[in-house]
Amino acid sequence: MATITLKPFKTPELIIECNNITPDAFAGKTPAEIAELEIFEGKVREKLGDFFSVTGSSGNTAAETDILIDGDCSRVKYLGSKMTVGTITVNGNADMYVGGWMKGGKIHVKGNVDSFCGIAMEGGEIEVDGNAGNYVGCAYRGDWRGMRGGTIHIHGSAGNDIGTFMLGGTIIIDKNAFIHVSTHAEGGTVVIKGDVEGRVGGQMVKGDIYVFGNVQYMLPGFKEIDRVQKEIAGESATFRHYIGDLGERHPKSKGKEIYANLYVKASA
Amino acid sequence: MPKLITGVGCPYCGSSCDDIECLVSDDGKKILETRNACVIGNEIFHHVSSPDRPTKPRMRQADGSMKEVSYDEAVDFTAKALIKAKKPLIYGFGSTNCEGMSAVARVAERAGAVLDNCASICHGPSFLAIFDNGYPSCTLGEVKNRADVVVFWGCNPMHAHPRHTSRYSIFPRGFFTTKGQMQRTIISIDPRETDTAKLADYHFMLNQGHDYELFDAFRTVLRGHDIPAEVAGCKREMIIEAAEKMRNARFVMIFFGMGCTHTDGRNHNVDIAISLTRDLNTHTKSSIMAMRGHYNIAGPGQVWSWQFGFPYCIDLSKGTRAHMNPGETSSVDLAMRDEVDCFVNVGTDAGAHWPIAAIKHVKKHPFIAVDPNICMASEISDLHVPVRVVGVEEAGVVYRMDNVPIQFKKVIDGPEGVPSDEEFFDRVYTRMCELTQTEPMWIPAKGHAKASSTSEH
Amino acid sequence: MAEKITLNMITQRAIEEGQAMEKGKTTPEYFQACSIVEMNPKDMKKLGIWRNTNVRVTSEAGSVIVKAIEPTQFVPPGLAHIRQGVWANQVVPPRTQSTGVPQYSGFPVTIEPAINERIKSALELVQGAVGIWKGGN
Amino acid sequence: MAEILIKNGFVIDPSRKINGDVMDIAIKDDKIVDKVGSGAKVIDAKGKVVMAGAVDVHAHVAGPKVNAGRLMRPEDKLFKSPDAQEHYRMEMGFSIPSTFKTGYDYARMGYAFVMEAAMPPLHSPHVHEEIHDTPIIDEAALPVFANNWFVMEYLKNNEIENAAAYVAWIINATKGYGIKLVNPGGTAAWAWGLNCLGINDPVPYYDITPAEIITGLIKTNEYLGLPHSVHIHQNSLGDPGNYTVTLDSLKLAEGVKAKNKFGRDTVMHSTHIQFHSYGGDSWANFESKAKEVMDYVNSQKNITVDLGCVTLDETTTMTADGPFEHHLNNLNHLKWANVDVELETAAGVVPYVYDKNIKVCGIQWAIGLELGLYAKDPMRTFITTDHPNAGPFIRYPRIIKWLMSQKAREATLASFKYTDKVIDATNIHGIDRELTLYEVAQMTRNGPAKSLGLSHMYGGLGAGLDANVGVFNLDPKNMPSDPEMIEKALLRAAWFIKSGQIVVKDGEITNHGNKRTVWVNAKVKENPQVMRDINEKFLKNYTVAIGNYPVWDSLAPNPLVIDIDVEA
Repeated sequence: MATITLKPFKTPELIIECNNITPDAFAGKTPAEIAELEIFEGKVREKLGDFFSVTGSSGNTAAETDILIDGDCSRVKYLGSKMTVGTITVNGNADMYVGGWMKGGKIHVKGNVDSFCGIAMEGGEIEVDGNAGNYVGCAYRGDWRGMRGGTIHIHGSAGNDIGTFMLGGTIIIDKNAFIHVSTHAEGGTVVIKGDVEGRVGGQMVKGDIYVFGNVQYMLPGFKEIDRVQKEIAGESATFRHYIGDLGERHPKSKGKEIYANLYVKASA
Repeated sequence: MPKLITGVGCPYCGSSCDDIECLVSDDGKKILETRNACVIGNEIFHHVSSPDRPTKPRMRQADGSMKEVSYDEAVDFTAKALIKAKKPLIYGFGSTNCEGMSAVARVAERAGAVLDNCASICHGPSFLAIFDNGYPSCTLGEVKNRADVVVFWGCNPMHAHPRHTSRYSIFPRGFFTTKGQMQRTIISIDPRETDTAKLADYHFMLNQGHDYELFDAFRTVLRGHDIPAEVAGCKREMIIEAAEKMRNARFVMIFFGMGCTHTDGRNHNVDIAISLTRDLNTHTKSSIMAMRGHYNIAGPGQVWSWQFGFPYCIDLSKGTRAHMNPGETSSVDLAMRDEVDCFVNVGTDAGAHWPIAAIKHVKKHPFIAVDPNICMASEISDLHVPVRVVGVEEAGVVYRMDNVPIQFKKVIDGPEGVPSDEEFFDRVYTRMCELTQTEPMWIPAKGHAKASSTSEH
Repeated sequence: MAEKITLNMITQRAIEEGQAMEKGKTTPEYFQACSIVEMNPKDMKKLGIWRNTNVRVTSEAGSVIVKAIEPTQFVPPGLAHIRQGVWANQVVPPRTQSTGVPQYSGFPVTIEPAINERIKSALELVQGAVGIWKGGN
Repeated sequence: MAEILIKNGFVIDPSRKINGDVMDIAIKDDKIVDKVGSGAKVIDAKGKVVMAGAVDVHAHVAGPKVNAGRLMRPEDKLFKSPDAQEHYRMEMGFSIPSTFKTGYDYARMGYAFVMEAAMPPLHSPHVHEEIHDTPIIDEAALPVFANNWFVMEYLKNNEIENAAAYVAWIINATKGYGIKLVNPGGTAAWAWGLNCLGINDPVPYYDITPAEIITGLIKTNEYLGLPHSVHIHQNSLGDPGNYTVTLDSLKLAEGVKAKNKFGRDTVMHSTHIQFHSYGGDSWANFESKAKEVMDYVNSQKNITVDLGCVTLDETTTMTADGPFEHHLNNLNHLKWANVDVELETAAGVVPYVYDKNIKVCGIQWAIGLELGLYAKDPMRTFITTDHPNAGPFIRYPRIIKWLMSQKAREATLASFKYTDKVIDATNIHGIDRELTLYEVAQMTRNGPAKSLGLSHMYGGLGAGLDANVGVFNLDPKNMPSDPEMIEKALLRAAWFIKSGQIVVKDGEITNHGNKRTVWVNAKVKENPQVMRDINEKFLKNYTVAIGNYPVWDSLAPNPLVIDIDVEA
């Protein structure tokens, strides 16, 4: 394995779009070549090297390439988007689209991420030590094919629209979430360890949601059917088991309708 | 002899009434009388003749005062600002015609700008919902001729669209609705008892911000499931009764407004309303429609969709491909994130209608207002460019709230020397080409024979 | 009686606002139509004010002085309404839930009596906010 | 403008029965001429095929439902749009491209004329705004009539003269081209959530049947002597077993003679016939009835058809057949847009993925090609995809590849998940016919131009015709063994000259051309009753003023008007 280290030394006037910060784009390139990679600040084409110092070495293949960004990327979009393999570690915050359309590999952001983290993700792993903005693991606007695979783990809280149109994969939020969890989902698993304000599982066809804290406003389309013991995200607990969204269409399997499941941890 | 012009379009709300009659002075320069318009429309037709109306561009000077400049100087300033900025934002379009929107789109593509319209702070979430769930809708004539259950969800046409209820939705007698209001059941869903709610047979005074839950309840009931005794502050029995009314109707029409798009959940409130409409179509006929605010605010959604594939929030900065993702490429988000460095406000008053916090951000950079009138944006701008008033002094195509195109005629001549939005931005485009030494691209060919009052009578 | 009261704020259109806006945003009509907050008489009573009292409305985003009036269209207790426009937008939070649309409706505000404070004009508020207001206080 | 000489190409021009002869084509200004002077710009077409600009008889490229599709599908743009050519407008979208991309891509394939297949009259200014913004290609639009209140009322009473006066008024007001029928009566029924699946189903409320509407509009069309025949999308589109409805509708044209001065000898154009040639009675036993349908079409000289071939792409379906889109939406559960248009028509839009791992999609693909291969008269069978319904128009070269190469067909068939089941339900596997370039030119140029009554301007290379000439990197004497080369050559013309201007060179746009809007100006004798009816409906039932309804001239700034004068 080889590590390329990027150190931000200049804050952009606007926000820079760096589709090229991926092991796929860096593999087999020298630091000097990497510094030449194109980025955008608005309509202005600039180079990665205009904002980051590039040191270390990349692997021959993306799988052998680790990227360390040693500093703040609050004004850097598209970190690790579309990456297929390798790793990216950010010692700081990152802006929008972290791991968007990601197919494999691992991204670890030690600060916070802004919205659209893991949008339309297909595989791989995203770990965020801080908080996430809105639309974690969502679909692109209009697409009915949202997150299909992989894992997103947010150690802090997240905003609204978690797992919208989700089809597969897992999203874990260690703290709280705001509104709209797994809206329109047809698969996948979302785990909220803290509280959610409401709109959990609206228009949901299939898939699973676990809430360890409180759901302040339950949707009328979810009905409690039983209590179950489940182990999820490393914790075992008794959950109140709801099915829904009863207002939404549901596919049938062997003559029986399949519903989405919402598990809310039963208070002791 | 003063001349009566009929079939005039009203440049105010999304009802885009085109039955206004204007009595115009001999010289064709002043509107003496207006008939059929609501109080707001009436005000527009009369305001154009106001002596206070600016007729010259004004540029802010070093001492903070505004000084009149020529249109050539205004064109030059705008062209240079757009070229210099890394990511200009061109926003507005609440009150211009499609010809103007098209002209600005060409400028924006040339400038690598973000092109956005005031749906961004209004019915933008409706677009997001349409992206995700579609839009089973109809033209307003279908409502007039067929609808027997009409739902007003988070909208108050008695105030925002004053003639909507009389022309289209509650009172008119249509082909299959010969008894007018007597034949229609009106349902209002609003946390206030608005003047529209007062006209309703059912008023759901829901807890503000809980529309989504109430929609979910309607859907759940329609699928034959039970719901809690109270949802969003509304009683189960009333929900079931209204759901039955909808199920048994011949034609259910759902109108929705800012009550859905301005509150928590935004697009999802509209999205689930669309799902409810889809559900109702398995039982009967049902349509849904956004109560668009301005007479041609559906226009940019149409023009830019055929030009770029997106109705709003269009980031053209890459020059090769357009990108859209509201939340990122939407005006207020761009402003709050300091992601744009030049602001051109066309035919909408961001100064009055944006949260003041967002205005403070865009005001850090060059700020240009193109608007016929003195408004908040013009009074904080670095350059204010007055233009002709569409629908009164300038003809053009506009799209009504149901996306029906209406050809608005011109009623009187505009003030001398004042260009239309289209003319101004075509000059900006030409100037940008001169400054960058590139060939102007004039497609498509321009038509010059727009209908005006003179050809009508 | 409370010193301040927390209400849920919404901002919406009104025909008075529409008509006045078309007349001009610097006109007395616009000032009269929009520099107001509509609240339920029960909430006024809680706050110990009469109708037509100036109040300070404060949100996470800012603060503005407006005149409290009885609702022209019924507003239930707990809810407050400022008509769309310059005064409302002094307090509307710019957060958009990543949709582009600010939180125009459904945000908490505190309302407190401000009997001796002056309601600023539209121009003063907007030009003042961006540091170019040249008039007096 | 100037003179151009296209030298030494293999010319294929069925209008003059020229099949691959090495010839020069001379152009002066915007017309083809016999010869030009020595100063003419010379284009060396040696070793390349030269054909007239192509004519698309049926595509959805402009108007409210096309734009509803664009608007509601941002995902049709993301990662699917090419980079703009420098100094040209952006080209956004795959299945429903922007107007700029539409014009550019048609030109790159050597198309000179495209018919927008369904214009709701109330939305005609919108259609013309989009046509206006579509560069290079000439376009016309067909207003829809078969669910219109006036039409149903007049035809119910068998008042052909009144129907004709009304149709003429609408064609003039909308700057339209002819008479389009979409799901006759069925779309009117949809206004109440219903449909008409057979041609004898009564239309709710209107006391008329689809058969009566079809027959009446054929009569109306020939009464007016319009350049094009009626253009029909039949009832029961997309349903298993619908081929009987198709045959029933086609039979309504039997014995009817064309009456017009445009050289058209057909009275019915049956569009996207692939969607109407289905057997079986469910998706489980769904099968091809292409042979049955085409046998009938072959035997009836007064009918033309276009194929509507499935291209196996993710696309966007859109049609004035409102109830069909609702039905489709109940099958795939994706987003659904609908627009019911007061007094006139409706439309629906639903995204659709033609997945080659799904049996039904494979069968649909086979049916479209079988129809083309069973066609005995290429002058009456035209290549389309019902863009974007069965696939985007940029797949025309791929359809041609499949029609010209059994090898290409078999390769695609073999790539299916359910190859055997598709073979069982179709005849494609046994068909060894391979179309020639001459036949392709008939199906894409000469034939459609004749059906549209436009062969005096388009579809051929004779002197006096419009100077629309495509040059492609194909040698008809020595066709490539790799069928992919056919698709490649036809997707990007080596040269395309439109109205005498070079608009494409080496597959790239070089000029914005001189796009025209083609419309018919039908003069009929004054009909006070019809005018009274129109005025009354505008007062009582429409929501727009009659004075604001006719499309302004400024929206079609470069018109090509075809005048017809109906003698009373």
